[in-house]
Amino acid sequence: MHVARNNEGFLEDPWAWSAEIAAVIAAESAIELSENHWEIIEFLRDFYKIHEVSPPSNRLFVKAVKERFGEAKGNSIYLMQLFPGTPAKTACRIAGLPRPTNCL
Amino acid sequence: MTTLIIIDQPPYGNWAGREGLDMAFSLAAFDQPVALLFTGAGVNWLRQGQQAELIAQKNVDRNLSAATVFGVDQLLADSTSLTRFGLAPVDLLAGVETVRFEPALLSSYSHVVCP
Amino acid sequence: MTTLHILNKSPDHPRFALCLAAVTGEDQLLLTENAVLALADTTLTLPARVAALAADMDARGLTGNGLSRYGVGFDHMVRLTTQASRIISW
Amino acid sequence: MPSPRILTYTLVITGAPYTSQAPQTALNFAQAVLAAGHTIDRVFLYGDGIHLASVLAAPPSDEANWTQRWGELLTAHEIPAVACIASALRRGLLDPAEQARYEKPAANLAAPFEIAGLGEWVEGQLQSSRVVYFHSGA
Repeated sequence: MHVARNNEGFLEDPWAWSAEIAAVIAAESAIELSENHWEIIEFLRDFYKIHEVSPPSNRLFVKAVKERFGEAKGNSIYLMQLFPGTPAKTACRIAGLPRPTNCL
Repeated sequence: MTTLIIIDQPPYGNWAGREGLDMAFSLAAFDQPVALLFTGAGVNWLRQGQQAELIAQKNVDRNLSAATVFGVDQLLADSTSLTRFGLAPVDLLAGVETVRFEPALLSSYSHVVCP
Repeated sequence: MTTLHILNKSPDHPRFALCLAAVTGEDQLLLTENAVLALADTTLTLPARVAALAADMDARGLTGNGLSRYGVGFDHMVRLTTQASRIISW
Repeated sequence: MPSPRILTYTLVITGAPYTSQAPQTALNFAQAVLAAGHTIDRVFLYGDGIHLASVLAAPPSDEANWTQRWGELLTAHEIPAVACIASALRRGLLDPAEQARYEKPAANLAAPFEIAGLGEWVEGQLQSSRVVYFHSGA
């Protein structure tokens, strides 16, 4: 696997992404991707395709997940368990989306 | 505290509208009520069939469609401006409400921002 | 609820007309920067409660013909912001 | 006349120096706010307004240096001044942390300005009794 990534491990080109690449990036953070992870990753990739942006902040990431999957998954504890650190950042990295600007 | 953000400049030629949209997103992120009003040439944000990739930009209509997902309460468009630019309500992005730009419209918002 | 409208666009800018369409009879309009040229624009009708930053008027040579009654300083601009319940910068 | 209340202000500057009059109108207004005994909670630079925070601006010596004048006022009155990070990164305004993150050759944020997110603006809207914007003219 050879794809260009930046100094924080984000893909340079979101369209160079594949499921295999996601697994490799996740493994670097000691995350083994489960169905629950894939649900969010696919949601994020769909979101990016439709809106041409990823959620610009962690708060908006949580809100977007809540809007789609409801309270049980759209909360920061659940997302933090799946994507440790800053969930939006970790999830975007695994989903091959651009590095968020830390706008909010 | 309810904020109305007015976008009165057309997309792509300058960044004022995008910056207004980011302001709306950030208010929504903090659960603050916010509405967007498109007026003047700003109603061209709402036109369907934009292909901004041809000028290496993100499509503003697609960016804007994330607003309701993030919790932006209302998308409003001034009816006179829509007529002026040949836009009928059916031509617009889903969820846009047609209004008249007048003092009474603004009076229900505690903050009005026109970036 | 009285609103202070701070307008800094020249009369030719689309936002000038947008601002005027939003001003009610009770509202205060403050012209700043290029908007002070509205005082010299013979084609315009301005709202009743209008003031303009004197420094911006003087800088642009708007001194004659009784225009000085509109001129205010930044101290007055601050007072207007304290009196209004809402401020819109156009 | 009732005695005037002490109010708190957030000033938002969206017009750039040498492109618009916004930073200088805002500076005159800020000085008058302080002279009247009110408080400025925060100055927020957004959009083109972030250019005010560049330490690299080198205007001719007989023209006003707005970055310097603003810096003096902010420092003297200990007023926090924040440039929006999204606006700043796009336009090439970086502090050392962002310089390192994006592996760029230099940082150029003038003291005492800081770089932060739009959350600072939201906080200003919620906390300050008045928010006044200084946009680009034309």
